Amino acid sequence: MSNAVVHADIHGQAHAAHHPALRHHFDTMGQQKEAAVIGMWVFLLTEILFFGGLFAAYMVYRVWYFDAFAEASRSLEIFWGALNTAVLIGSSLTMAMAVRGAQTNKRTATINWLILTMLLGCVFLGVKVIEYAEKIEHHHVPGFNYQWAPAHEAAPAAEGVAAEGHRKLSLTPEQLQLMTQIYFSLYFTMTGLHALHMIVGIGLMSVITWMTWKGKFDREYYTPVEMSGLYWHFVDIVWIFLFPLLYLVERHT
Amino acid sequence: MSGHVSPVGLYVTIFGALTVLTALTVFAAFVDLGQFNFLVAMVIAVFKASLVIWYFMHVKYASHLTKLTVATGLFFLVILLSMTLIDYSSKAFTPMPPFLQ
Amino acid sequence: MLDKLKIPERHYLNNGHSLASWLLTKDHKRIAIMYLISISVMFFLGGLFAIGIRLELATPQGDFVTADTYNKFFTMHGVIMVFFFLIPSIPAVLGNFLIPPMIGAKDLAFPRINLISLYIYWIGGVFTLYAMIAGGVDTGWTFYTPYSATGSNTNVVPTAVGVFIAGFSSILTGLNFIVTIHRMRAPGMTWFRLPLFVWAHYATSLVQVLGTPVVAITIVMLGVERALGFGIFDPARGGDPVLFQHLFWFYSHPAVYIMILPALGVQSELVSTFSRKTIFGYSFVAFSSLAIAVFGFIVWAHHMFVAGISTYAAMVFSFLSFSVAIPSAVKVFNWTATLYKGAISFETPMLYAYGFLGLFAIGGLTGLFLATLGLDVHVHDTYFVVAHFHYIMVGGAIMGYMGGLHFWWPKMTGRMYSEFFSRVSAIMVFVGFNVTFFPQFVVGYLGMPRRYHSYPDEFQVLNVMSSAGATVLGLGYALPVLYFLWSLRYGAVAGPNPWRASGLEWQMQSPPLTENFVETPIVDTEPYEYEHVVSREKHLV
Amino acid sequence: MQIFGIPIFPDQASTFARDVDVLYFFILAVCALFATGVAITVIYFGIRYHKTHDGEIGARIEGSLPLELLWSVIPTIIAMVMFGWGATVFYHLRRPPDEAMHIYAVGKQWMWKFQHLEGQREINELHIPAGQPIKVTISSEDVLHSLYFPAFRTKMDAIPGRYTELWFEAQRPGSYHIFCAEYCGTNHSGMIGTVTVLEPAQYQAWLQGGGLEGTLAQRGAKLFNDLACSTCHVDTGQGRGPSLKGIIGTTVDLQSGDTVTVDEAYLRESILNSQAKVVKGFQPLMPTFQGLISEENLVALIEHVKSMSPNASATAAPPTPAPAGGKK
Repeated sequence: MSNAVVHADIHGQAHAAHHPALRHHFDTMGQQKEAAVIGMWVFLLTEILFFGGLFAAYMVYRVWYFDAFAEASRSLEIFWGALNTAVLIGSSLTMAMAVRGAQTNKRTATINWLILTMLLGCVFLGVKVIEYAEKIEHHHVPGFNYQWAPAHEAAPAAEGVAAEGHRKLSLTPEQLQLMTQIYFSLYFTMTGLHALHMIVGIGLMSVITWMTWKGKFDREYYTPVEMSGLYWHFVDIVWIFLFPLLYLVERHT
Repeated sequence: MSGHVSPVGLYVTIFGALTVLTALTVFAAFVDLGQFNFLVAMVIAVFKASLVIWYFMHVKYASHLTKLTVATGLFFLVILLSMTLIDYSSKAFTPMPPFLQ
Repeated sequence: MLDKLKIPERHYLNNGHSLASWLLTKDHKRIAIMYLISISVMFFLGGLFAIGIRLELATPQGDFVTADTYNKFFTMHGVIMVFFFLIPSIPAVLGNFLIPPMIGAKDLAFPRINLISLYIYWIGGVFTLYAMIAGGVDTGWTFYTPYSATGSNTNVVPTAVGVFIAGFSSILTGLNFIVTIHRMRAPGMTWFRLPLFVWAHYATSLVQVLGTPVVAITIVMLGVERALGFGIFDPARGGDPVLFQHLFWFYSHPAVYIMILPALGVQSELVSTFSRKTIFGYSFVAFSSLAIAVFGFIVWAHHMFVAGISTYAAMVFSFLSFSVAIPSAVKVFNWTATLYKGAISFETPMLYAYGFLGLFAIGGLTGLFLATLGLDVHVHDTYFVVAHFHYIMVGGAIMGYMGGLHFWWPKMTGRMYSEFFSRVSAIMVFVGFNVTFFPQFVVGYLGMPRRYHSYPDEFQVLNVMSSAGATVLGLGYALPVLYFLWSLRYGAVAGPNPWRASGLEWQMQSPPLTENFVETPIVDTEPYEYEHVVSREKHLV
Repeated sequence: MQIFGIPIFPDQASTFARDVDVLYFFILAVCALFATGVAITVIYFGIRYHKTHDGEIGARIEGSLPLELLWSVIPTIIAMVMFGWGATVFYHLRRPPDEAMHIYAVGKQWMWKFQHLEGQREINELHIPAGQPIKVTISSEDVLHSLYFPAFRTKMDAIPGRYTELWFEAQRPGSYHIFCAEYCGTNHSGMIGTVTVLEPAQYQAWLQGGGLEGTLAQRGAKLFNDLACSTCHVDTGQGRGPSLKGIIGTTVDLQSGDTVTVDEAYLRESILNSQAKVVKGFQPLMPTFQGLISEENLVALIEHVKSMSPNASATAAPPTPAPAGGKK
């Protein structure tokens, strides 16, 4: 067992340059950070499949009830959707800058970028509140006396005459009432879950901002900032897919 | 060993690209491409997502294992979506919605 | 040599006695012990429901309990056994305890997340126990809509929340194992020097991480539908109940591989150790674990052949389902080949290994009947299916768990249990199990459907045989509790390597130190080398 | 088949029951071969290579590629044989012959309602003629059920919101079980019944005896007049609605430009939701009967319209694989 002895002293030297954040069961900071990154990505795998289940349900019902999905999707405000996408991409940028600040040991820059990211997150949630309020007002929330009457459209004139600008819908009001209810069930589940993830993200980041302010991070150890960055970028990617799927089902007629 | 520090310019260009692509998605939605509308929207979304993953999430500079983890997740998502379609695309009829009851 | 051994003064069990030292521990071994206690409680609770079911089925008329109570019995039996015993059993107890020492690490990659996983398991358990006390749930462990969404008025949402939360405990354990196995192996511990136990847990963790989220979102959709009145799966509002089945089985079939793969890992260890021979075809057995994990994800619709999926989809999934049978067959053949020219001894773990080999073979082979389309139409949702998955779950997963527990008990507690009583209980379990579940194959092919509170008279004799076997099985499982507890105080001192096994975990003291090894070992030998074990032995004692 | 009075094998009462059983015995034989082979080998090795002295170590055998390939390729081939055979039996099981006699089955929480074309309605009871292929179209009114005839070796789930179907041809007269095989709540185990297979002659006698208000189509005709359908759907075609004479199976073009083949599903949709697919050249004046017509009357009306067509047995909604109906 001679090599056991040899190993001891190599190990001994490694102990000397000991970063306070190095946990006892890791050998080097690099190993610890690499483990954290892979652990975070494995967690993001579970999130990908978590939202994946919803996308599978959305895909199936979109194939079945395409017309109703198109009709219901038209009732969403494109402006809010596009604005939200831009806001979220902006917050991804500020988050990336915050991680960069942590990497380069600029504490105040990191804090400012983090606060900016959280602000943009709140803007996003505010826009969602506006959209939800508009839906509640139009009774488009399934389960709470869901009424499908596309408010902003003139009621289709005579039964048989195609309202101009709309492909003649082969669906009757009863059918629409049922099928669009599926759309809005999925809409609220997906955007609700996404908003919940945003709230968790903002909470996470406020803790990270406090820790940065307390000076817990430096060039060697900024893993929590990077982890919340990965999480935030993931939440942005989910919205990148949600926006076209929910808002732009069929806008061109 | 701090991770790869990307230049600020890179981040801003990526941000610009993402904004342009968002505008492109919205614009493409108003163009009647029939069946391809969905495809175009998804291609743009996938491209935007890969930009975010590659540059913002530093996977470009990460270890092979991280890249493999990302790939595994997407592979199993594709399995979930495509194999559910095996059943739904080969069903002879869409279900009769309940009002037909 | 055994008698002059004594329990080492300092080890992980006496490293702090306060409640906080246990409840806030970051030591993977203590977390494993707490998991062991928790899942044993859940196992016996699930077992009580099983006894209730077997008593009810002893008579054709439903005269032991009312139909509703019986439905709640089999639902709680299913939910508790699947989500709170089988899925966490080997990974959370044996995996948590043994993977770090097996790869030469001090602890898992994320000890705090490991503790959180335990707390999440407890919270999930509390929700499910609340649902049980508040009147139970009667939808079956599969929660099929529309019955679970609109038909049932029992506590579906609390149970669903309990299962949803317990799912995250499984995800966190899987996540921890993947990162640990990738990044925390000792120097010299290459992938092909890893024990097959670690390979099996790596494959299990992949399935845990990739499958569990889909059942989590399915339960969220069910909860949203039931609580908020959304109509995602509600056929009356255009939803599709078959979609729920698709999303549910996308996880729940890989979940059965979460349950069996760790047991396959334990089996490889036991067969190799007790035939004193390196495993036959190491890389084939290792890769067959990965193959099972990956193929497990593309076969789920064989649970839905008669559920209204298209004929084309049924053919595709039936074809793919056979692909999963091949790796399992390869494993069984490799274990058999390992015994060739070995020095086989029949201590208790080897008895469990032999039992496992027989029962898992039958369980796996009957899976072929169910994957064959022509037969599945007849036997789907009958007792044939019940017998099949009990052969895999009880004959496989629980036999593997018991075998592993008996094999590593000396390492976990430093004490040996009574060899005689453990052999008696192993044989009782094997005999009781076969008498319980083999008649169910026959009554299944006769056409007796599952989840029946009362049944036509001609099935009675076979059901009485099954109920009789269940009592023997129940006793067989009660016995280990006695001699394991007895061994804690009166058991012979085990010493570091009572079985002369070859794993790294046998090179540390038992019970081990909190940091496992004095200093990180260097691995320079192939995995199952028994020549070196005897030489190393002299150095340690 | 029984041993000491214990039934151990179900009766073979339908044509393909024998095919399913032959397949069952084939797989049983293969599995028994493998299981006993492994068991004998394992027990023999256990005895032959039992440990003689403490510290004895087994031979150093790493593995052998040819052996591994052997027991990977052979099980794969056997598995493919099983798959192929099973798939052919399944394909046969799921393709009802065209001349099958049609029966409607509706699963409702804890009872099976069967509806013969001749008008008989039975609950948890089913009388069928032997030697005649029978197609049962199944639906459910509340939760999932599964119509299961163990003696005929066939089963199909009843899904609310959709038609599924199964078929069999009963051979041996006698009474056999009907079970519900998909858990459906409290009295799931009470949702059982007996199917009685009668000789064709006995069946006709049973029909006569049991026929209440004549055949389904006759009842449909009476409804056709009571609900004033005949005022618009005049056979001569001059009425405000299209003539329904001989319309089954033909394709009509719709107001919206699409065309649709007139089958049960279209008839059903047009009765319950008349504005959905209005035929070209007609005003959508027909009121919707959604909620006004019970399930049985709806089926009777459809049968009446079908009886007005020359080829009596119209094609129901074909469940065989064809591209999905919904546009994407």
